[in-house]
Amino acid sequence: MLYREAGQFKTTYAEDQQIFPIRQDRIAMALLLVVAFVVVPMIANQYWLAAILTPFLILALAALGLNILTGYAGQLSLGTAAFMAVGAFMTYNFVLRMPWLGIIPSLVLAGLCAAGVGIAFGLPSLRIKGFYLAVATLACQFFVLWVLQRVGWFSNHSTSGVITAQKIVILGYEFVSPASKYLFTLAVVAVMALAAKNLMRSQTGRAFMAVRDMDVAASVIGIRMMGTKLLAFGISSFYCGVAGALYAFCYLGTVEPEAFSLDLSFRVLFMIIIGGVGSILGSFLGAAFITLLPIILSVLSGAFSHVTGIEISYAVLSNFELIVFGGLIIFFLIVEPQGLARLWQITKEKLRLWPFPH
Amino acid sequence: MNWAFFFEVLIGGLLAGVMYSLVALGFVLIYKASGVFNFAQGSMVFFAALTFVSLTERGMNLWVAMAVTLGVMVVLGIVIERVVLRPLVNQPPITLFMATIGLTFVLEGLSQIVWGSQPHGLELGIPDVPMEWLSKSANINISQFDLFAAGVSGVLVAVLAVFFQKTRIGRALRAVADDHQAALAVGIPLQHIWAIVWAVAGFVALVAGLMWGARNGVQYSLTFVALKALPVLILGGFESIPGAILGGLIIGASEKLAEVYIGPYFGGGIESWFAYVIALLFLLVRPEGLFGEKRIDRV
Amino acid sequence: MSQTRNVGDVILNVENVSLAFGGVKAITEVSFDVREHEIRAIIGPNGAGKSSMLNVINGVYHPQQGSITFKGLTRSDVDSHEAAKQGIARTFQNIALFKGMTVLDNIMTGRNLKMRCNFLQQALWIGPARREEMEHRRQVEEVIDFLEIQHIRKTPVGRLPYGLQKRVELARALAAEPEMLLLDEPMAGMNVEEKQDMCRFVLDVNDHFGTTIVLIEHDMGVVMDISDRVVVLEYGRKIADGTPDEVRGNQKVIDAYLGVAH
Amino acid sequence: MKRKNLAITLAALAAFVAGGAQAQNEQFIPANGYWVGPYAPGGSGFFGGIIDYFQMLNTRDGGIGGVKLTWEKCETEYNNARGVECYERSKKHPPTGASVIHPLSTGITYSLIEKATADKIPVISMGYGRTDAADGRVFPYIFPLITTYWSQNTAVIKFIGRKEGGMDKLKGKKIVNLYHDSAYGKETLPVLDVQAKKYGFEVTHIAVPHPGNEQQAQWLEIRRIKPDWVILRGWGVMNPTALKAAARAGYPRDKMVGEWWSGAEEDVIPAGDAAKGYIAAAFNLPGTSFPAMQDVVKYVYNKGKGDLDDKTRIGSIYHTRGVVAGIITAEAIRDAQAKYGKKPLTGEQVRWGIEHLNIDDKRLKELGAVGLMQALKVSCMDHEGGGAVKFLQWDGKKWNVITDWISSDQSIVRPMIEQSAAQYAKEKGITPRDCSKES
Repeated sequence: MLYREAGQFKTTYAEDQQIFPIRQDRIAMALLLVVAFVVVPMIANQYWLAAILTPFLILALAALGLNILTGYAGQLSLGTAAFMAVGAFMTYNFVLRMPWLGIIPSLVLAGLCAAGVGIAFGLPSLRIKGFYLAVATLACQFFVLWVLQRVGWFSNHSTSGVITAQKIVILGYEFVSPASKYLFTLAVVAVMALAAKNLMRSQTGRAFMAVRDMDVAASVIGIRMMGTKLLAFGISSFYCGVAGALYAFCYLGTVEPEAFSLDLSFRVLFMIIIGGVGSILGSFLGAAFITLLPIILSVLSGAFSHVTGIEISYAVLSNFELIVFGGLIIFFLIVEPQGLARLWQITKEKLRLWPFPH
Repeated sequence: MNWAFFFEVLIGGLLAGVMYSLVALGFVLIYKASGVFNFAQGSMVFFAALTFVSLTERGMNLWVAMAVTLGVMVVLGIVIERVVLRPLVNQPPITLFMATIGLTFVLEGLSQIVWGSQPHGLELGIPDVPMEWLSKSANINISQFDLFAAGVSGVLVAVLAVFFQKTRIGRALRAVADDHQAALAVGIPLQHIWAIVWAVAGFVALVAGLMWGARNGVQYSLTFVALKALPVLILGGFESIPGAILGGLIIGASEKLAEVYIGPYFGGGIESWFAYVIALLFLLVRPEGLFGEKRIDRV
Repeated sequence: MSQTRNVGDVILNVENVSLAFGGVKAITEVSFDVREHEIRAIIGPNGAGKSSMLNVINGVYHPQQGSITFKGLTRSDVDSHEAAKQGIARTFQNIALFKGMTVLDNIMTGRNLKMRCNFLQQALWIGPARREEMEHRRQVEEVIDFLEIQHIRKTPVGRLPYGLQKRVELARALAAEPEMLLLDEPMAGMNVEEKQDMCRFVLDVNDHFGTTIVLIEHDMGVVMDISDRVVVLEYGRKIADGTPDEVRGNQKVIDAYLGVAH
Repeated sequence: MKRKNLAITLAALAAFVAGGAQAQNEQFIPANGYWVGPYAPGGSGFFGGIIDYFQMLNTRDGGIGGVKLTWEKCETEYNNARGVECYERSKKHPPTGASVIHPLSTGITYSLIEKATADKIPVISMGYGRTDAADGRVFPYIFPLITTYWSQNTAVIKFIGRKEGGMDKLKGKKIVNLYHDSAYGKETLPVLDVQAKKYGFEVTHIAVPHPGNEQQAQWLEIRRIKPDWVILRGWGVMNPTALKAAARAGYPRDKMVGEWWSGAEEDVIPAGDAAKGYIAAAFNLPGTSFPAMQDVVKYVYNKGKGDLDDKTRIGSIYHTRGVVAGIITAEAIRDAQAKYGKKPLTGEQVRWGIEHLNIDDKRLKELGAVGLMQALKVSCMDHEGGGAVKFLQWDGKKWNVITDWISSDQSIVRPMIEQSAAQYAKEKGITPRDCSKES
């Protein structure tokens, strides 16, 4: 009964076109932000901040980037990690070579570099579709990592090609503690998620979806195929690039190019499929599912053998976690093929009508 | 230019390409019949090879082990159809793709729980050493095993061709590939077809697993051979068996020639992406792949 | 129906167009013209090349031969979004709506050419982008009112019945404020009532906005009722061209089409 | 139903986050390793060794100085992100947190360098990780113990020189460095170039892209070069594939020298006969004849408690490597107890213990580890301590030792380490410690 929009009348288009047209949603969102920005840093311990929440947010940002490309514009890509790598290595280089620039401009510039790479590798999308395109983006994945490894400049000629992220400093304040890094990540992610939401509900987003749903019709109403697809690649790669930079600067600290392997590309893809293709919320839900589930499983299995006292070989246990993880993926797909975000939406719709189902 | 060496690279590349084709075939079969891009093909190769080698190590006769493994793969195909695919029928391709990724985790976990994670050697009785007379007469090194693998692939393709052309099930499979609705209309239960196709793909996985396993040993890394098949797939087309073979040959040969003749100028290791770039460039010219049919968008 | 509208000069001239797919000829040396504000029908049996003709006019297909002159601008090869820019909008035989989007969003896409803000402004949702969005929303609402689809505004188009989808598609085309509207079988698969509604909308559009309309339709009654002039195609060739009455009397047409089809 | 599951999950998480109430007289050492995936044989073998040794100490001696050793496994999947998660999860474990970490992955080691230094938890990267961390002035908490990649590499060249009949005979020889195209693989490129210049041999670096299951092109190139020796710097499936490919290219296996991550049973068994004659470096020897290993069998496996599922792996290279890691860890704790008292120690205290490790031949004998490992002396300046390797040859069934301990050439390695560490210090704004002031 609490979740009702009855009595909320929209008198202007502006009101109707808000991000959250329903008041309860607005309140919930505001609460969520307060919790994320204020409560969490106060109560969460280091483990949660540094090992769970920060990587969750970063991967959610990467998933958001991929979702813009795959979910909204319909272009399947397996090069996410490569774009992330470009972001990470270029941020490192901007901070290293132009220290006067400051971290935020460095992030933006690195994101733009990633966008450039994304646009270059997006060119084939004009002729190739579907899984063919996905496999073609693998060329990007492998080529970019190869270049980062081969060209010493990117890693400042470190012998092994490994870079160590510099400290994040803004106006003299050093982001060193897990809480501060978490807050920095959260701020970046929140701003970029908002921007993505705005973008996806305006003309650009509609053009993306039009290209995704029916490219001929989109072209007939005047949407440029090339411009739209490349813009999608550019924006998506920008998001991934920034996510990659955060991955290096706020999470791992020291990274080698292999940290951005194909494996990571796949993980980000899992996130959007599980979370919901073409949904901003889905990117976050999916990231939570894919990053948290293995950890929860491993904690649970640890607790299980602790509580029951049954001694199972750890190798068996680890493999069993894999099976459960894979099984849950299949289970959720069967329950709701369109992802967790859709599941959430259905729940909300039911809630709206409750207790009168029709 | 040293022509003997050139030919050695070329022939070696072509034969390596055959090994890629073997893996690609499994993908093609399933994609053709059910439109599913089966990410789990690599784990199926691993699972099949590991089951086979573990059985032989426990003293089972080679042929019996092969039959038992085949049986296991058939059961696996049926179970996959029943548990994973049937509930997801008519879902978009990306959902099915994701489901096969889930399947990958299950298969990898399962095979290692059952058989452990230790690597195994696998001897099929064909020596993997250069043929002496050829080395001596022409200074070209060609491994007997590679020729054997090429022969096996040839036989496999022939068997598949006969299966598709001459048997009732095979014709049904082709009908499904062409048009799901049409197939239903002829009265062939789609579920059976899918189960059969997955079982056949399991058989192909077993063959690929034996070849690759004999070459590099049977261990988890067998799952990575799938990566080698992907450029072959884009080049040859996801739906074409001849495409998978020819694509494999082209990728194998060009990749080796590039690594040997161009690689050194770039610090080597270009093999990791070269095949993909070839496939990509090719697609730009012919988006439908080698044997794919040109589609006209009708509106 | 009144036929006294103010028909103007030639706005579209199709000259000697031929189109083939591989070896199959879809259109062979077809020429005709369309005048401003008129309703022009293209008819013919299945496979006569009608849809292909529309696809040539708005640049989806590129003819091997011949030229298209629209508003004095001659072109033999044009991209469909260029055609859209010049003021040509259309609907499709098999509905080509954006399935994943709501009715409102579908229609809003129709206005994409009128929008000026870049994606950065949109991402920030700052003044101009927001104002622009509201302004276009207002205009889209007018189209929605015009076509009487207010109640389904927020519904994803995939959930709508066929007839309504057709209407939404028309709305999307209208949102672009086109000078010429190409309608590919707008009434196919509709019941009598829906057809009547659609007829009314087509005539209203023509009347209200002065939009030139090129229409493919199988229902001869409708065609004869609402169109000013009719082109008849058979096997990709033009076999007749004239007012409904002229065409109706043409022996070739009777042989080829009317006699067979009915 | 769902809610109930959720409740259970939350309860487990809460219990885990808060940390269970456990006996306090324990020394906690996390076992963050890998038991699944392509590198599972290495992870399960190594951690099996460490855990077996700890278990043995607990059973035989009641722990160290009366303090029981405890551990908890965490699956890293050899993946940096999971490794960091495991690290963060384990670092606050009661009673004194993670007292020392063995990441068993170069990538994870890199990711932990700054975090562990900030958290004051020592990282032992025994035979892997960041080579220049051997300069303890810049990396106080990182210990690439026993031998680094660079040290090993100089020993390999020494071995080749010895085989050729003297270092001067290396002049004009051709050596191919076949390496895994990753941070790990690339680590030895500079040190090989320096030696090539010094000894006058010709070195060609050939990269094998990950995962390395297809090496035809590389071996064709090797066939063209016709090198006198091939150094194999592989990992995982790349090793057996290289051996097989060598056989196919007709290259003699006894001219191939592998590094220690290319020299376990798991690397040669899959290659079958192709591996016969292959030589590999080792800083720990396989076998169960050493008294320390005998104790592991006697007090652990014979009581049905061993960590390895597959008992045939007892005494394999990875297993004894883990036992060596266990010995070093235990000795460091023992040393630290001598200074700080017989109680659970913090990471900071254990760090002191590691930095003052001095396992001489006498101590090796007491430990029952003579021949299993080399003598080791760590200092503030030198976080490596040993530097020597032995060479093993595979006869198709087992590894046979074919050399004595061959020491590294520190005159080459040390300056490079110091230079590289100094660059890192400069980049990160670290002021190196003054070792004369350390105690």
